[in-house]
Amino acid sequence: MHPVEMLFDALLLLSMVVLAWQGVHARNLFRAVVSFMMFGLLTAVAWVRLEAPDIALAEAALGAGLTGALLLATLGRLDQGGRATRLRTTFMRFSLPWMALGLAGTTLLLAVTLALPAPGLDEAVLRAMPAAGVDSPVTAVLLNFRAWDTLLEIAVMLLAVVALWSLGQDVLASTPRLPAPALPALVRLLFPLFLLSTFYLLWRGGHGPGGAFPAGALLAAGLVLALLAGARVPERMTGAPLRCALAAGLLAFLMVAVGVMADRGVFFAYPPQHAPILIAMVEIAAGLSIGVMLTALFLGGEPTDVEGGPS
Amino acid sequence: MGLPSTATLVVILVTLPLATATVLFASGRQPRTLILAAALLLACAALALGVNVQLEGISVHPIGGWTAPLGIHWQVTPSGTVMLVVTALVGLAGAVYGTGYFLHRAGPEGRMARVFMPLWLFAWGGLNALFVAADLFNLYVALEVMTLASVALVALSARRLALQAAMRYLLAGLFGSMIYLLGVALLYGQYGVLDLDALAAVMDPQDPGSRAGAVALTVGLLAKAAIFPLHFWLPGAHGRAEPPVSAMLSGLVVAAAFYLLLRLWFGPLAGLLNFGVGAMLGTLGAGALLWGGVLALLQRRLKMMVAYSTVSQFGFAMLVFPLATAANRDAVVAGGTLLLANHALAKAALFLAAGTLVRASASDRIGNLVGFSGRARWAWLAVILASAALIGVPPTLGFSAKWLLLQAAIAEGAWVWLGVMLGGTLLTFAYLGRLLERALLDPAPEPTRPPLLTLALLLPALLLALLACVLGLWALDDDMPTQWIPGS
Amino acid sequence: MTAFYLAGALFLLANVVVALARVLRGPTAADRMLSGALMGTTAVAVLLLLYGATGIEALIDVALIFAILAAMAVVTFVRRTWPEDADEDRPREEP
Amino acid sequence: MSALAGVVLIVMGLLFFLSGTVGLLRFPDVFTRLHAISKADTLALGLVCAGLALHADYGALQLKLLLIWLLVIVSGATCSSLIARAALAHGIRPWQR
Amino acid sequence: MSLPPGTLFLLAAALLFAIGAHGLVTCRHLLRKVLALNVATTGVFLLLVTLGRSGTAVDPVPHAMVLTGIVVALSTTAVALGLIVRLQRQRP
Repeated sequence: MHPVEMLFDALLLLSMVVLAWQGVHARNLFRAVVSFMMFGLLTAVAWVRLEAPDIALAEAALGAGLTGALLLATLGRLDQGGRATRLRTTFMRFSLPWMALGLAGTTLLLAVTLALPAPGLDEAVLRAMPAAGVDSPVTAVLLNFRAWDTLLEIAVMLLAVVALWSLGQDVLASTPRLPAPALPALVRLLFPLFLLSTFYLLWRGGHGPGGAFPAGALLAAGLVLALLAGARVPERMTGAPLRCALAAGLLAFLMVAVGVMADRGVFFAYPPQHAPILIAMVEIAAGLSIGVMLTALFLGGEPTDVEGGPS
Repeated sequence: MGLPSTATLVVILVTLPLATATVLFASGRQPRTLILAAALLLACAALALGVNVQLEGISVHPIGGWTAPLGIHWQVTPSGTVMLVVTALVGLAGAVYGTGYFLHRAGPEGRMARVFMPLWLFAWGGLNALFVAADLFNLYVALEVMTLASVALVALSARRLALQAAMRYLLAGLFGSMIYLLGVALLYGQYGVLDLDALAAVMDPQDPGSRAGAVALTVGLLAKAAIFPLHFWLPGAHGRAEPPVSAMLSGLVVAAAFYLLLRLWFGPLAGLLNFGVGAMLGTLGAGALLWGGVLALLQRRLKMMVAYSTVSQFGFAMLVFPLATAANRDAVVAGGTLLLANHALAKAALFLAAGTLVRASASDRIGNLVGFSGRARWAWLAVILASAALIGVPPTLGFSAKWLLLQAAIAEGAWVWLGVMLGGTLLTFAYLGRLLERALLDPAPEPTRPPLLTLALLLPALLLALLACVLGLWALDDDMPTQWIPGS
Repeated sequence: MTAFYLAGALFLLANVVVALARVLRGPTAADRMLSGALMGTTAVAVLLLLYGATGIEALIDVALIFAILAAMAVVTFVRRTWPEDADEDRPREEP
Repeated sequence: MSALAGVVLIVMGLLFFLSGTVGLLRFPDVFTRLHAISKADTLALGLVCAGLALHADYGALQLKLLLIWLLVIVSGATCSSLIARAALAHGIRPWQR
Repeated sequence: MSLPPGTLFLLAAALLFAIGAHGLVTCRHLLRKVLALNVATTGVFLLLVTLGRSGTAVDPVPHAMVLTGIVVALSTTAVALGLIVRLQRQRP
């Protein structure tokens, strides 16, 4: 390894650790959130250094876009009176013993992980790639070899939306007082780009890094930006159409998973000649649905201006 | 005409709840017939699967046709199938109870009615996916589905205490998932496989990764199963949730995490289970048994008492680890699984009956409960039967389970654990007896306008409690499966 | 050439680490947010230089995503966090 | 030749990044710091993009680099205006000598 | 420079995990707890991917696992943040 590379990694990881500590313990809550967002940015660079561009894409789209927006919006929604939300707990006072425990744990963990041989499954993946229906190994693992994990994960995301909506309606501070004349112009300019790059990433997913998650995250970022610029969810879109869009990804995934049983009677066994097209369909449906679901997660509750919807 | 194949039944069991939940959410309506039909179909599928397993034994179903170690497998085991059947019974009972408990109301209760069923089905789907999974990472995702759905169910009433309990539960659950995932990472770094059977084949207790991974997996699951001293989140979450929610959480969700402990320690990690590990896990169990039992004895509120009883009962279940040896492994696993099944049925019955009694009495203080009169007497009957099953009076399922463990303890000469078991049973008897005594001999006067107790509020609890009592006869049968969890 | 790109990336990283002092010092929330924006722009440049060093084309896509999302944090901050937020450098919680 | 020009451009870009950081740390208030960030860094990124474009060997890549730069210009300008307005609305007075 | 490859990343992963776990236990503010949890999860992800790289070639399976994990973590974080906001609004 090149010494400059080594130095770069060392500095990168050091700043990540410092930012992580700041993100947890900074005196000022806003500072903690900003530090955590920067930590997310650097994490994306770390994925690049680890030769994991797929994760870097997802982390960039989520970390730089949605996670930060979610945290900052939460900060804005929290009561500013200075009263903090806390849990009553007994053993939290003594920070020092926990610190010692943490250091011991770190050393132990490092010692163990350094000794691991890490055989991995790369050869098995390589052998199965010709039958996978896509060229990108990560997409093949996500949407073919381990597609059941991905399906459940989309279920987790939809479940998160249901869970948030079950808490009540959205609590957006809906009308910011500050005028921001440049913002709508920016959004008008950027929104087509968001759509374009969403589809670009979806298309890329078949052969290289890309795919449903980063694409969905980018779409969501575009939608959130539009909401922040003052756009409202159009009234004819809320209610049933919105719910259907949210549910579409999981339903499409389930239908494909069960539908392919017509071929060989095995759950999720794509028929080889149709595998590419089926995977592409699942990818597009999942990507768009993930975009809508992430936007719903940002909203934090069912959009309020619904008629005939929730009472 | 024969039953559908095992593979088909598994697909139905894991996809139908998710699909129904999604459709319910998308439509925004709660058609009662659709819900009950889906629940009934799931229950039938689980029962049919039980029959199949009795005939065929353990079977493996690769998903997508990809073989291990690359692909994910479903594995149908007797242990998992018992849990699937119990889940289906409790799930069906909860769905029926839920239609009676929520559906006529408007206002905030109407909101609860709208989201209860989708969340319930998501949790059900997560549970089913977990009981057939045989892959470390797949188990992680299934655990997350289950946990997130449970948290949302706890927060259902949106009251402050419920929200606080849900938050605590979410943090504990996520902490558990995170540590579990660390264990997955360590084991993957050591062996490069995720499939449980493949892992069992290559597992070597001497490797550093195997030990550290086992510790991490266990700590994560202990937090999720609320084993003492990581039980702090449970009483609030279970005591403050709505009754059908508490029934599922106490009966199934905690049990699922514990089932996973069994599945791992008697599956891939079996080589690591030596005397020291067993004693440590057993000591935690003994602590839980005492702590939960004593606190249950001290509670004044009915549902909090039942919640602490859950802490105590899972302490009892932890005793399977010190009792297991190479010779009695299958009997002990059978005992542990039956204990979980008994607890699921009895505790769900207890929580459902408690919900009915609290509604009838308009108070959840034990001292203010209505007596054995009117329609409330059916709820009391369910409480009595469920208590018998929890204590382990013959011929309940609880008795069969405890009997298996007792035999193992006597054969091993493990007198300490035997003493702990007897002490725990006495404590159970004490706090349940106190409930029955206070309420039956010294009841509060009936409220002037008692609310209507419909069949939906009475029957599910009664049937579950009856099942817990009757199934003990089946469990003493001789043609029980020999191997409950595939070992190494 | 690889070494040149790597050295450039290292330089930028060191540069941004120094700029972190502004996050710590504040004094207003806007100042902290500014160094966040600097971090975003710098990350784009770092990724471009890493692309130069490694030739992995997906890095350009990562950089592109960063560039598209560059405005995201600041917009959320101005529209959601700051309108009501106290901006002085004082702890927002009771000690 | 173009390789050398690319190196020169990138080095210039790095120096402008440095000047941006110096400005962020040394300037007296939010508004002046905004100048440092938005002007120096946008220019710096443009120089880096240009340098890499000289090294790149095909068109799509150069197009992407141009797009990145344009995006940073647009969002940088908007963000500066947003932050400046917000700071003014919060009663932060511009620094005066 | 004779460190085995990935040492730095493994060290960072262990430290992040420890910082997160420590923060989760000691912090009192709920938002900080959520941030700490995310930091610890990132540590685990880093560990997974680093271990996937130490073999002969880049192993895509941990990449897929981490992608799944990131989405799951984001979903749970969103629910946690929603709960925190509700809790604070319910304050008497």
